[in-house]
Amino acid sequence: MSIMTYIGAIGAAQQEAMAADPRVVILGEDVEANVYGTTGGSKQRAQQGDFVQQFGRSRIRNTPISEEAIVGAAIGAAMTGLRPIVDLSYSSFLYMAMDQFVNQAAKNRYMFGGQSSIPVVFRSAMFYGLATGAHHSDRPYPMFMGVPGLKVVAPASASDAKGLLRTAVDSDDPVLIFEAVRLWGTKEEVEDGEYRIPFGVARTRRDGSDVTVVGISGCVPLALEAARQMEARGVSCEVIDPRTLVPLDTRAIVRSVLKTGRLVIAEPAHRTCGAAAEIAAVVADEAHHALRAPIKRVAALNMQIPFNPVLEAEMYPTTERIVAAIEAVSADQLDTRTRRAGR
Amino acid sequence: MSIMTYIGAIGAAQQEAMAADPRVVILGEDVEANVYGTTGGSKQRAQQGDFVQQFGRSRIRNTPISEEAIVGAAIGAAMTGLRPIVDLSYSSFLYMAMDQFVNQAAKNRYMFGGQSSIPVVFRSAMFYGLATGAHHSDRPYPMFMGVPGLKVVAPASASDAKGLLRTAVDSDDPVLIFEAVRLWGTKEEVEDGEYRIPFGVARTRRDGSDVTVVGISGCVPLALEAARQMEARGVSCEVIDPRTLVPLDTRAIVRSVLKTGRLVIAEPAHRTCGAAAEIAAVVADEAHHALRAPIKRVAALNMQIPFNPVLEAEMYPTTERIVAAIEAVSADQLDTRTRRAGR
Amino acid sequence: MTLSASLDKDLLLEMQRRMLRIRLFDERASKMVKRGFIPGTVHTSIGQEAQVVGACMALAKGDHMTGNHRSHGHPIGMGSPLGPLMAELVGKATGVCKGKGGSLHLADYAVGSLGESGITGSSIPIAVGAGLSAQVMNEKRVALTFFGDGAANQGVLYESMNMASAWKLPVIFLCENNHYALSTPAHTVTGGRIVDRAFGFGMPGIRVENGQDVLEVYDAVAEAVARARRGEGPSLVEVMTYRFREHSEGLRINTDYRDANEREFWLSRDPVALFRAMLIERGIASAAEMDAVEAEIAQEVEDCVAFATESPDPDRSVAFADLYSDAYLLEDVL
Amino acid sequence: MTLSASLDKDLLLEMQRRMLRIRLFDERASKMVKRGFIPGTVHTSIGQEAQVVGACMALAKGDHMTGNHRSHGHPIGMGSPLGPLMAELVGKATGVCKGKGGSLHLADYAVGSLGESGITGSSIPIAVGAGLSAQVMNEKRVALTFFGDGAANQGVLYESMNMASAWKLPVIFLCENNHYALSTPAHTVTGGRIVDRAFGFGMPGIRVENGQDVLEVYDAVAEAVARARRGEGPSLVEVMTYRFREHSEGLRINTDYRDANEREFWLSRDPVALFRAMLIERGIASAAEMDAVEAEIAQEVEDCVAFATESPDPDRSVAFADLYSDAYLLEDVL
Ligand SMILES: Cc1ncc(C[n+]2csc(CCOP(=O)(O)OP(=O)(O)O)c2C)c(N)n1
Ligand SMILES: Cc1ncc(C[n+]2csc(CCOP(=O)(O)OP(=O)(O)O)c2C)c(N)n1
Ligand SMILES: [Mg+2]
Ligand SMILES: [Mg+2]
Repeated sequence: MSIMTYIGAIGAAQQEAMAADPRVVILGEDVEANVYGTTGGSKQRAQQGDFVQQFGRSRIRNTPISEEAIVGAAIGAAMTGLRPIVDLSYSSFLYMAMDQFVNQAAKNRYMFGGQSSIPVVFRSAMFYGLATGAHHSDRPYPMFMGVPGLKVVAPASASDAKGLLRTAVDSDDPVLIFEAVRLWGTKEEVEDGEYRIPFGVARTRRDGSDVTVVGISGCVPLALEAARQMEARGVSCEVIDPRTLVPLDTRAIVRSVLKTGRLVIAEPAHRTCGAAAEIAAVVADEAHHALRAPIKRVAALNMQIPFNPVLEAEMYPTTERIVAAIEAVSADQLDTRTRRAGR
Repeated sequence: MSIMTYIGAIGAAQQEAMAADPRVVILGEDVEANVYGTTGGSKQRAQQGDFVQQFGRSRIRNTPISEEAIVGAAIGAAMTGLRPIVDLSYSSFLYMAMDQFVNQAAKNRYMFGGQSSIPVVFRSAMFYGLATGAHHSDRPYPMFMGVPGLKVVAPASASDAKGLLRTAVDSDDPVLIFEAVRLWGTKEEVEDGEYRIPFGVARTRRDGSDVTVVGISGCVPLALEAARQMEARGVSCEVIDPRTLVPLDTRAIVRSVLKTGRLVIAEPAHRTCGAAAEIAAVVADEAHHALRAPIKRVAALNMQIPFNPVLEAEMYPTTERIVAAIEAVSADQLDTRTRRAGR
Repeated sequence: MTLSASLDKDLLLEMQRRMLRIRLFDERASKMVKRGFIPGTVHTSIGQEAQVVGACMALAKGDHMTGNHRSHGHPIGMGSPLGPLMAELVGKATGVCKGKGGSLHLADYAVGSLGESGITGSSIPIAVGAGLSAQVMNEKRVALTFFGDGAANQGVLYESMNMASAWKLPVIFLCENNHYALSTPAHTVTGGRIVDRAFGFGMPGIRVENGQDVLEVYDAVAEAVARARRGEGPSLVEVMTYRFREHSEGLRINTDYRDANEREFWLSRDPVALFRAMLIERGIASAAEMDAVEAEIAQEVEDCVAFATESPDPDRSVAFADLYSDAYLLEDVL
Repeated sequence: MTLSASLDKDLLLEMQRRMLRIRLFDERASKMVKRGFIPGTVHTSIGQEAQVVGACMALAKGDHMTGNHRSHGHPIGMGSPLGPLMAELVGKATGVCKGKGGSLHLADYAVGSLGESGITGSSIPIAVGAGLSAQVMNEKRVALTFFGDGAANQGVLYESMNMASAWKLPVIFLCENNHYALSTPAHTVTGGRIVDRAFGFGMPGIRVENGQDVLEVYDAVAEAVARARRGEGPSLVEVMTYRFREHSEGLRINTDYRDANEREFWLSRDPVALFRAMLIERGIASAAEMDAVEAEIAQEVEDCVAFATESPDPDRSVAFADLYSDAYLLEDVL
């Protein structure tokens, strides 16, 4: 075990995958110069040279700024023998290649009756909360959740980032990984060797009995902090990180809500039709009889993203907003506890 | 009043808008030859010649097959004085222009501090259930609901189609209209003159007291039929068509659920992160205390669309599936009624 | 330079066979749409057989091809057997895509056909990817992608051409210029000439003016293929041709978008008839031999229709397979 | 032919003023990023002033312009006052976009600046739309769009060029070829030459080899503008230039992607210094006059920083305005 940053873990997983399988290649804008920090750079890796030195220019390729062709070519290469990892840098750039994601990556295996295999990983990072303005701050993963045929991953910690990326590279289906730049610097104990984390298995970050809090991506640390604060006030929160959004571990979430009877979901995407909507809908169906309070969503407000950092901060979920939501669903609970404490 | 088809109503609204305002232009592939039937063609309009004859080639333009540039140019034209209606034919082609929709149409007014006005209408039609295969059958409106700055409209009848389209042309914001080809031939009494239907106001298609059934687009007729069938079995369904998805008349839906205590939502999009998820999430929050049964979604299964028509039919909501959902949420009700009837 | 000069009789007859297969298959498909045996619609390649077959036969085993909505000719040109193709159009379990693709989404990986695309332009970068994997894996194969004059205005083509050029990938961009995109004449929506776009992207552009002559097409494409196989990078080949029928079967629109004289001129240049005459004239085959070939293909098409008709419908479970490589998602999906 | 020959002294001095504004504004912005006064980052146009100003000044009042992430020069080149621009970079209420756009999304409709775009290539078709409205509304205005050598590989450019060409729209496609897209040398990711792409799309392509000379840029663009205004359609102008600083301020990457000799060559060709020398040499202005101009602009930049610094932060309510033209959605939005 060693302590690693989230971004370091991604670099490590990429290096391991490249070393393990000559069919793995990395394509992306400015990957040769390691501009985004995952194709060389960490001290350990630097000793061995950056990825270009280690693996050569045939396998580490700077692309033209042509997202549609990059994504399409990666799909085509995957269909004919390679296992590409595509670094699309900002998640906001995925729109440029939407047709390729939806009509080729997601559909080819199905509509060709299983003839295609499409082992390709698309990495991108959500740069929200960094004063990059409306064109660079999107968190569009819900759009892709609604496209059957794609797998969608949103790691919230270093060890998950490493293990899920390796599973993604192993997958014979297209996987989109949404990283949170806010988390790139966060650290965690990470296994030293190669390991995989299965898709579709949520990680319970904290056990609790009163309220289930589902946190997604950058909202996981906020949810944990909110849970800590609420514990002091006598409300026990169970914090669940689904880790993969497609497949989504609805069983783990439903099981938790059956126990707690209350649900708050926090995510960085816009509220409308987000992952939180999906989770709320599943629970409102499958755990209706256990629900003892309204389901609350804490998501980005349905506005565009202002540049001014103070205004921008108001758009995204905060610990305070999550706390407020937990308070709202556990008001009775809070009352009881307070009363009990008062006695 | 006259009886009109849904597609005829769209043609009529386009003609009225073109005649009323010289800034209105129609852009799209094959609009000159009226390939999709809304730029000429109906008997009445044919007497006056098709749109090219009436309005000239400057205002009715065949475009190259360049969706990204078409959408972008329409946005730019709207920002500088025109009020374009863009005919994108199949909704499945919208992905080609995703960046323009999200980064230009939706964001420009906001991020330029209100300097831009973007009065442009994007029409497209959902060709599902017609054996057109996986590339032509998409119903991607939920993706656009999650993009603040866009307005999203899904008319389910002729009179709504006409009135909502006129409101869309009047709007100074980008509006996406999703038509259902399945409904193109359906008829309704339509006012003869010009009229507008406000956005954000749901239409209650049928009053009821036991179950609220929200139907979207092509699912509205199915919901009405399901309601008829259930009436015979003693369950009274209120059928609501939101008509516009952004803005969404959540108040009308919540109000109805406060009365009925039960909710079924039927829509043609894929289930995950669809409009039904959003509506379910809103109701699970705002009407929790009134809910007497799980919320049920009836949506397209989370599969890609097979070509074989028998297989394809299984993917989309049907009257039977809506009936089954209503049965599931009103089981107690059904029991009571049956028992009462038995007595 | 004219590589076709060295083609032996077998190959020349095979060219005619494949053109005939396309012609008769599509004629039959058209009728079956009309009679409701084929759900939806189809886009025929009738009139464009030389352009399709000349290009496909310039490829070798192991090469890859992607296509578009005018979709039956491409796999047939690659040598795909007709039965599973026709069964696919009908939506049967024995279809080349198990009845899940349909006319617009034929694919036959056994012959290098990676898939037709209903979205114009969308399959172009897929071919670039096939070229990329060939280069990285050091395999000598090439990839060819078919697209129309209409699709030539989609940006992804130029992204693809640029990438293939910058990386010297073994890709052939083949534009089927049949003068129209649906009802829209190419010259009304195209700035400049498509072939001339090659130069600015650093690759040769070759225009085959007589795209009704299968050998002219073959020669142009074969040269591009040879170049690609030598590692010298991609080429753009624009083939001038004409579709004899309407854009799609059953489409009822005013047909006055086409000029009558133009139409007549091109109809007089039927690639199948022209090649038959040429083979006979050059003494390569007798009229009787050609008649025999035609009878043989007519029988193949009869057989493929019978195969499609007699094949079972796909089982319900088929609809729920092949979305992902693993099955664990299935219950979430339903 | 050289339209610049007829420019009077006032205009020539105004050119230098605008170049100086860009230079000093961007130098100042760079420092402010470093000190944390400007949130996020900025992309400077230092070294590219001639290319920006030569192009903008070839436009007339009423014309439109769209730009990209290298975003301050474009509105400054169009004549936008500095105060609201700097206030925008800082995120103030007095910013040209009320503090909601930031550096990447400057727009000043008063001077025809329709908006910069953080997404490369994304604002190109917007300019085509401005050309379209001019044509439909029969107005004599033109639209110019700036994009880099990197963005020149985005498909939307070719869709846009084709559409503008087919419809003969008054649009100028201006490629700022500064030899790099971030760390990526243009020649490694570009097939052929960008300027040569014009021909295949049916429009003139003009390459300004010495993009450090504001008059050369002006002449090339003025000719394209005249052509567009005559109704003869679009042009592509590729200007060869160089960015003197890193891709964006604060970006810490290995800089060895640039050749040292190349860098030195270009640094010696500072457009601001060159134009000053030329004006003095040709006797158009004295050194003292030029010093005065420089002092004037230095003061303007001081003032704009003061303006930005003293301006209030936007009120919270500002964040919730301008999403839609009507307010009725607001409660759904929150
Ligand atoms: C992205 C996209 N836009 C539009 C269409 C609708 N469409 C299908 S075929 C076609 C015309 C294509 O013309 P061309 O590329 O010349 O091919 P041809 O039909 O002439 O063989 C159009 C507009 C589509 N399928 N995909
Ligand atoms: C669609 C998209 N892809 C990638 C980026 C990231 N990016 C921003 S600027 C840039 C380089 C642009 O190079 P160029 O067009 O030559 O402009 P320059 O920076 O040299 O002025 C890149 C890759 C982006 N902003 N948008
Ligand atoms: Mg064509
Ligand atoms: Mg550049």
